[in-house]
Amino acid sequence: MKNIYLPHVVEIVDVQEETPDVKTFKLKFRDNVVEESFDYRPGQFVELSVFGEGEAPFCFSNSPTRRNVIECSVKRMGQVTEALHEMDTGDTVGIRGPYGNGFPLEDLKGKNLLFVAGGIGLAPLRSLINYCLDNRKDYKTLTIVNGARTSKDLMYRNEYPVWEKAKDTSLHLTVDCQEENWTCMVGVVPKVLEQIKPTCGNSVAIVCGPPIMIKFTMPTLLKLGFCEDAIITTLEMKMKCGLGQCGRCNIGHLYVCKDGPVFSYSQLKDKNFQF
Amino acid sequence: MNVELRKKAKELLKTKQVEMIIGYQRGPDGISATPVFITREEEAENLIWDVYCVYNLSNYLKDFPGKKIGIIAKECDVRSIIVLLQENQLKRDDIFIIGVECSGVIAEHTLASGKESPGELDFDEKCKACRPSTPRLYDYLVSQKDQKDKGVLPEENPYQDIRKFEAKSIEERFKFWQEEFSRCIRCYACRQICPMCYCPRCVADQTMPTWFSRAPDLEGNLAWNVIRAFHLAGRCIDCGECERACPVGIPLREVNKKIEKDIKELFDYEAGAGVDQKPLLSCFDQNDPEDFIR
Amino acid sequence: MNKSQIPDHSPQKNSGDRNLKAPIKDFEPKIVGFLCNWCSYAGADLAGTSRIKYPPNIRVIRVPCSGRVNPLFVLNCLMNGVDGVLVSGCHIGDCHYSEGNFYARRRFAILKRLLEYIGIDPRRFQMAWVSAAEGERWAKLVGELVEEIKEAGPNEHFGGNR
Amino acid sequence: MKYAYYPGCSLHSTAKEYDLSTREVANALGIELIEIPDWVCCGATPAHISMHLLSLALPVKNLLLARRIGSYDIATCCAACFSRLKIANKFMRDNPRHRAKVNKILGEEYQGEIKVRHFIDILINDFGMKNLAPRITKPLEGLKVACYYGCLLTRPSDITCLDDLEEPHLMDDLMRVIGAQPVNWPYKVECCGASFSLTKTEIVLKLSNDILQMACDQGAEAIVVACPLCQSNLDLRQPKINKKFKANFKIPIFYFTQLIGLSLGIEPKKLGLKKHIVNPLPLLKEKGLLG
Amino acid sequence: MKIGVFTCHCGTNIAATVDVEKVAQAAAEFPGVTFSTAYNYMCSDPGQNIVKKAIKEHALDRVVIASCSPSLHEKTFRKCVEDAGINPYLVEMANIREHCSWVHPEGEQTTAKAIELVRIAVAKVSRDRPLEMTYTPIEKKVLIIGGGIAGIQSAIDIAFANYPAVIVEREPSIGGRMASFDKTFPTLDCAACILTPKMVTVSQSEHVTIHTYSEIEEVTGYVGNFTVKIRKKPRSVDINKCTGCGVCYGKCPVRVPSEFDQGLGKRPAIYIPFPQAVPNVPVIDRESCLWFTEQKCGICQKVCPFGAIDYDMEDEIIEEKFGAIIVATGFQQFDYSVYGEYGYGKFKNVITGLHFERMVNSSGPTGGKIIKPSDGKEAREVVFIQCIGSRDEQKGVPYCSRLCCMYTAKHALLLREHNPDAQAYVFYIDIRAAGKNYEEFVKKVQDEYGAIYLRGRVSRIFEKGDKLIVRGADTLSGAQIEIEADLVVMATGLVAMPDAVSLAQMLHIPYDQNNLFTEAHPKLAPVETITSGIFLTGACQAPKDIPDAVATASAASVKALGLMVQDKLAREPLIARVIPELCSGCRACIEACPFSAIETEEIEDLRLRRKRTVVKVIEGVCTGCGICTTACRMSAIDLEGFSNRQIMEELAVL
Amino acid sequence: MLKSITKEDFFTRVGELSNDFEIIGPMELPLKGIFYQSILNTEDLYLGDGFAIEPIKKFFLEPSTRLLRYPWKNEPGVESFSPPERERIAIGVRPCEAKGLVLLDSVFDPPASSDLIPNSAPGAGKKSSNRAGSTYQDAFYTNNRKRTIIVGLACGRPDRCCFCTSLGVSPAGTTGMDVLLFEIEGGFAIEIITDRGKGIFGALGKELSEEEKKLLTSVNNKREDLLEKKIRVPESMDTIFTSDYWDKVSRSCISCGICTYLCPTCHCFDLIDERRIKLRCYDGCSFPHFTLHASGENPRPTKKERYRQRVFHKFDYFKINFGENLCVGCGRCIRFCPVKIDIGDIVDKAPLSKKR
Repeated sequence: MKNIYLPHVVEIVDVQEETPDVKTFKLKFRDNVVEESFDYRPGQFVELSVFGEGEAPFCFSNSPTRRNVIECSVKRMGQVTEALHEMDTGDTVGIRGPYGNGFPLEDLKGKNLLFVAGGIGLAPLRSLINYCLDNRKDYKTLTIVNGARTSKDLMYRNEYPVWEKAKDTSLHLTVDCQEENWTCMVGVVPKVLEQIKPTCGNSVAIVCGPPIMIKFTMPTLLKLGFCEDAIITTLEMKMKCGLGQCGRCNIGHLYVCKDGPVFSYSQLKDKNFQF
Repeated sequence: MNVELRKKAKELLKTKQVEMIIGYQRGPDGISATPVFITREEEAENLIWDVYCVYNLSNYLKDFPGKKIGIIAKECDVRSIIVLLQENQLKRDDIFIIGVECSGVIAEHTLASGKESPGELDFDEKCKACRPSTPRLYDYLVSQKDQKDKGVLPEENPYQDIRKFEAKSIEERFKFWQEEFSRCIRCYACRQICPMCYCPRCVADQTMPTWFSRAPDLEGNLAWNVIRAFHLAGRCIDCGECERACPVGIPLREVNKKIEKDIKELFDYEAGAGVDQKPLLSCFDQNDPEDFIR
Repeated sequence: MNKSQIPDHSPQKNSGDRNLKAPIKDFEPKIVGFLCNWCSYAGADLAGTSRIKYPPNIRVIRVPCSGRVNPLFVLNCLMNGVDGVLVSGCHIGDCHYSEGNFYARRRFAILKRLLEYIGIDPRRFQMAWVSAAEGERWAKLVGELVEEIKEAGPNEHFGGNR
Repeated sequence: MKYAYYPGCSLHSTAKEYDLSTREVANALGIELIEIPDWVCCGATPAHISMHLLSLALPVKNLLLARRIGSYDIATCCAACFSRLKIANKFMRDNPRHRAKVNKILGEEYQGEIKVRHFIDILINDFGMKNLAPRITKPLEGLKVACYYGCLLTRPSDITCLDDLEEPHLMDDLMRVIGAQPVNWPYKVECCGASFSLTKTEIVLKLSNDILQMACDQGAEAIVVACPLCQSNLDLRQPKINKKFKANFKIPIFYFTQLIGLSLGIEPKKLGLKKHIVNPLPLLKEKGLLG
Repeated sequence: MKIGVFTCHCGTNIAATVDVEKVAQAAAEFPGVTFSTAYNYMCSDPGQNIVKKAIKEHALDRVVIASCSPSLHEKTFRKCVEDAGINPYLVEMANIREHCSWVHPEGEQTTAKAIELVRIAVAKVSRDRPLEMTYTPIEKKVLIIGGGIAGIQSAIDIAFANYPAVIVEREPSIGGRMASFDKTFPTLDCAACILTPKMVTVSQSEHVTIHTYSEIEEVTGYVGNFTVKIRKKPRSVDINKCTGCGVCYGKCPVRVPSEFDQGLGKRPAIYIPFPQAVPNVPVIDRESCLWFTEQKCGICQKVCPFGAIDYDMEDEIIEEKFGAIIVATGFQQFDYSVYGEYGYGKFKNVITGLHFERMVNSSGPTGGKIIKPSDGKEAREVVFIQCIGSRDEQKGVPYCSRLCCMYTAKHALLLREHNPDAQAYVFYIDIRAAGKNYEEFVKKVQDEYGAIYLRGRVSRIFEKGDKLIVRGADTLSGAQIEIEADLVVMATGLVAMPDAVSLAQMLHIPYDQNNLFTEAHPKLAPVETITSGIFLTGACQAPKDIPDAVATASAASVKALGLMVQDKLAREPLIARVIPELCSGCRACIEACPFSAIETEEIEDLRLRRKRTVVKVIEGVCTGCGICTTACRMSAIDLEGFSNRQIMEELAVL
Repeated sequence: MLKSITKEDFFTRVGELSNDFEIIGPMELPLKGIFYQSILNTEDLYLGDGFAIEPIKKFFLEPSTRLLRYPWKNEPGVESFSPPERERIAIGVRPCEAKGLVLLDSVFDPPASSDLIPNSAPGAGKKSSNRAGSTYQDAFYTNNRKRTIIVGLACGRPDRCCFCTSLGVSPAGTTGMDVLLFEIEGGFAIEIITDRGKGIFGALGKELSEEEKKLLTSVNNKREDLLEKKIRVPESMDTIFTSDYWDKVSRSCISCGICTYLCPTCHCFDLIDERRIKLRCYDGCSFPHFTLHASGENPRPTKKERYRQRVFHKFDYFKINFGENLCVGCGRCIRFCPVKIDIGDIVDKAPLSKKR
């Protein structure tokens, strides 16, 4: 019988410093048989294990369409992330997954998509954005709102030009407070949303970021006319097993690691979830 | 006894001197007592005080930081409040201590044996060695006129059984503790019930670094029980709650009493002696014994 | 991908099955020494510069002061199969930080008696004062320590599931 | 104040007067001396030169005999016996190998627990100088004496631990108490030649001559000793010294017990004063101490 | 993580018993190690270049040097990796020389131990954190404890560099031992003539303040920021008013033995120790002054023309901040009364070197005549005995005091000068005359001044009449010698001051079993101590003659000036660090910290959403001892450089 | 069909079986209580009235299981520990614990074929009803279940904390057992349930005599009402999720791990990395750090949320996901709670009538 906790060994092929405390790791499978059979959807996550330190869940930050490597963006936070930040190319880590339900791609087809990202929240959304760009015809307009505390904390800066030039895709960057030579918008994401006033007809908002941001963005979106089912978010919870067995990541009877991490706002409201 | 207690509780709540009173109430089985948290006057009716009130309620004070709390406290509870004050975990004017004269409480495991009347039940171990029955610090004292005097005479030499155990050989001692500690399931009830264990994150839960194995094997259990006793050196006031709470019946008081005996002999230090007493391991004496140092 | 399945030791038994590290006869004890940087470590250096030979069983961990040695370190060593632990600092009154060894003395007086009470051989945890000028005494101390711990035998109670 | 008395060979032979005066003084002061029944020789110098084990077994034999009559402290007068017994005790206490060997030979277990005391130590520390002073009936006024301690009494100091090894003063104190006038002289612990007296007598003559000369120079009229060998070297050899060094010493050599006896009013005959080579009586008569 | 391991042969010091190549290969296998090599002398420049090149080539971010003790080269290698661009605190040293190759026999076990020591160092380096230096301001003032020649020379050098210096001297005047000397070897120039000008320059220099008749009460703080309490004992004479006219000590009825003259001469109760005293202000000795003992007399106050006498002066405590401290407390003579064979110190005509110095000194109590203290007659036969207390494990000190042979030769010369028909006998074991012109000087004393040198020990001295019989041996001729001497001079050795230990504990500097202060390194740092900022000069560190004392004084001044010229001092960042989430605010650490470097602070706890008191470390004051880390039950306070994770990682690979 | 056997024959049979099976059963440690142990000699087996402190769960979901061994930082290859193969017989298991194991099966050993698409269609909106079992089979737990034959023992004397009947478990229930023993005077009555049970005890004992059978059935009927404690478990407790009832009941809870570790159905665990070995150890939702994020956020910061989570997981969430309550009414959490919190009372007296 297969030991479901056994990770596949992957090698770090490239480390990119996005912001002072976030690094993006490109991981390549040692064994290409596993690589072939390993497919995932944007919004899913893996349990990345640093040998001898521990395991932590990280979402995919690149689109499955761009096959060759797996990318995960890691913010330096605790024991595992600190150990990861110490690593560089050539080191090996373990990867277990993919877990979680990922974004409901079929439901999103034929809709306008509003991506609302805060800080590290851009990682899972980038995977979805690039996926949409690769299947551009399936989706209507794309609006990307990406906020961060300071300009240094904006991630994937090299992707911004690509996103802006893409077909009817608009990118709005914002930082919390004004900085010198900062041209784009200033202000917290919910305020920025009110200024942009994205169209809510036939559109779905995908929100991802720290709990504080989601807590204030939800009412704004509702005010802008988005219905409860049309707002999706991915939850950042403490997930150890990823299999829905260790019992810690539940909201109500749903397990974030198995039934999530992507939930609609209606589901969360139903479960009295407070951010 | 209870009447005076309830009257005082009502008065305190009415005059808003305290926002809540922590006390005892009759338990669901009609005999044993369980903790109760009263915020309204009428609830004060079910406050009781008798030989079944075993718990050390000061453990709950850390859940209400900054609030004005009344607490019903017998001598051992008061000693733990003193240590908490000594370690800046409580502010004296936040706590209103309703001291109760205590003539010993029932050992809880005897309750399960079906005997009912207090007469037959024997007193808890900790009461045998406890000398004064009136608390050493209180704001209001509920005296104990009608209760018969304590049947329990304080032992003449309190650490008798510790010395008997020390006399055993090293193998015997290790075999005894190996059996006891291998039964530990690391449920940490001994830590959670102890008023002295208020650390935001106990060394047992820390992972940066992992101090000792968190799996319930012999190494982890022994390290846990030794460091728990060590971190109580000079702080444990022998309220006996840890031994009472342990589901697998490990004699935890033995370990604490051993340290209590040593620090009494070596440094003449007693836990909870006074609010301005310096912590044992944060001070030293020029001629501390050093016979064991080469 | 994963290597041959190695047999599992189910947890109930795992604290029981100890593989004795070496037959008692030629048992080479492993001793950990926490040496205070200013006196004992310098004393050990002096033993080096004066080429005084002593058995190689001791592993030295440098700490700024004997007051820095946390009982958790000692417990960690004993629980992971180390046969002997030594904490060595400056003589009373000589401490570079003036009070470090006072605290260490009081702390380890309690720990030593507690470990003995639990049934751990007192020879396995020892304390000493070695000053920067006592190279020879350090070498003699290590020699005696190794003999005593050879007598005490390997620490086979713990460290089985390494 | 009971002691197991160990006289030693010389006190039964050449130094009889030392034994007599000691007994007299003892019972005059109420100190009970029970002679150890069939005691053996302590081995003195010959034993410890020839065989170490012998030099231990002999004194331990005496200690065992003393233990049999009740473990009182042992009182001894001769410096050689005193130091041999003390050294034996030290070995039996500190040296397990020797202890085992000696115990095997003697067939009895002995750990060196019996205390060995010199008579001076008993007089001063047990009896006490303040009790002795009132007992003095005839103080030896005007008698200038040089107290000669010899080598074995104070050395090796960590074993005998009787007095300061360079500047001993116990006998001087005793003399002062009994009224005599101890002279301050530098040869208190100078060697008199000891057992060379038999093998190389001229060494003894030279050394003893220096001692006598120094005593005269410092104005001493007599020399007080506490060791039979010193007494014989200074007293017996005096005529030969006079002849060899053309001196005419006529310095009586007393045992401190004899002078104490005199001061307690015991008549000279009982103190063996007649047995000396240099007759002490003229000096005493001159000083009016014989009356 | 890319760790580089560099193993050192250290010539044959390590390579002799440890298979260095095997260690280097084994190190390559350790986790995280990407580069491992060995070289003959890691600490040499080529060795350090290898490290720098490897760092660049292999993009190493942490380095382990397996060589000697960190106390020797930790700073060197920190500097080396800093130049190569890595944070200096990502370096660890494995001591495979002093703790392994030098102390274990050649063989498999020694190499295995070396490998294990390297594995421990690699484990520790994997948990190192990059740290930045912390900077603290420096107080631009130097404290000099002791006003002897060493102290004076230090003060002069520091004043010369225009930095303020403060001399604290226990005696009423500076000048120390040298002030009591007559001539100095080997040049025989008069001690007072070469000392007094220096004392005057020091007293007149505006950079130097002198506190005489005062002692150090308490020293706290650390290099650059020492706070020192100085207790000025009451002089009972107001320094500003007194002009040094001398009327008072002329009229004082009291005569007590003068300490300065070693008890040979007498002095009044209000006195100046010697004529050229600086400050030239008398002091009242309160034990012998009638005013204080019996509330009588008070003449000096009446006669003083300037009203400078003030009986009710009290102890005065001055607190000053200093950047560096120079210890120049000097020596004292060995107390020869422990020797019974020399009369336990009771013979009047047996004196010590300093007594003789006072006697032969023309301004001394005997006006230069060498007399027998017992009867004052001229001494003709004088015996000098060497090595009194020195080179004697039983009752004295094990070391040789270096300069007794020289001052005895000088005394023998002066004896013959003052009294042509006097004869000097010198009992010696070995003549130690290693300085410049020293041997020639001794040769001259033997040839021209007829001193008889007898190689042998004196077994006994005793009085005979008014003569002293000195009985000794002459091992060269094999004869036993007895000399009837008028005077015996003991060449007593130099030992530490009686209160040296309490001063060392106050300054937290180590001292050896002879209570002499221990230098940081006998060869490489003879004037420094391991406590940075405290320097040693003069005989308090080891017996020294005047040339050495002056040399070490200048060396210590240079070291102190090295601190003064910097405006801020980089301090090791190895200090404590608090993790607020773990802290319960119980303040056990504050009680335990010897330097009170921890204080409380209010923080907003986001998890419990309320204000909470936790603790904070005051960076400048923390010395990095780590006592707080074990006083804290929650391990909420950790020590950089020796953190819990580092040590636990070391224990994990044991 | 029921067979009876004398105590001696039963023990000799167990002796024979112990050669090729590992025997697990309750053992009484004087003064300490009864513990399931690996029995070496059969006399230690205690088949009396009392029941073990720790449930038999600890032999299936071990307090600490070694999952895999890591290479040290850079060495290649991760080795998985292989679960032990030795066959075992668990004797003296109480019906409540056996039912507990069945409940755990649905978590750790879900039937492979169930339609377990992740329940995620956001648009669904309505409460998802399909079984949201996990698609992952735990190798260690499943192996333990496969290699162990369960020999149950009917409850003779339940104490005042037991309330298994309110949860559909009978003191003589057979769910999850291979053989069930009834204590009759002089020996046991054996009821073979599965062929595995038949394999070991099939050829044993003689037919039950008539009046023994009558006596046994009468005793069995009375077993049910031996239990004094009866509680009513509400269908769904969703309505009182936000009421401050939970604050009141959880106030005296000290957040220790007794109720979770001793519960035959609680299965929350933690994955711990210690020195190159990944361990699965027990964890409890009552501990504050159970849901603490690395960022310091904690979705269940106080005792109220944590105790509510424990109750809801047992009586609400598990029912939604697996259709049954995750509680077998064994009463251990009531018996051993240091502050006497009674989950039975709490669920029974939950103020459901309040409108949401």
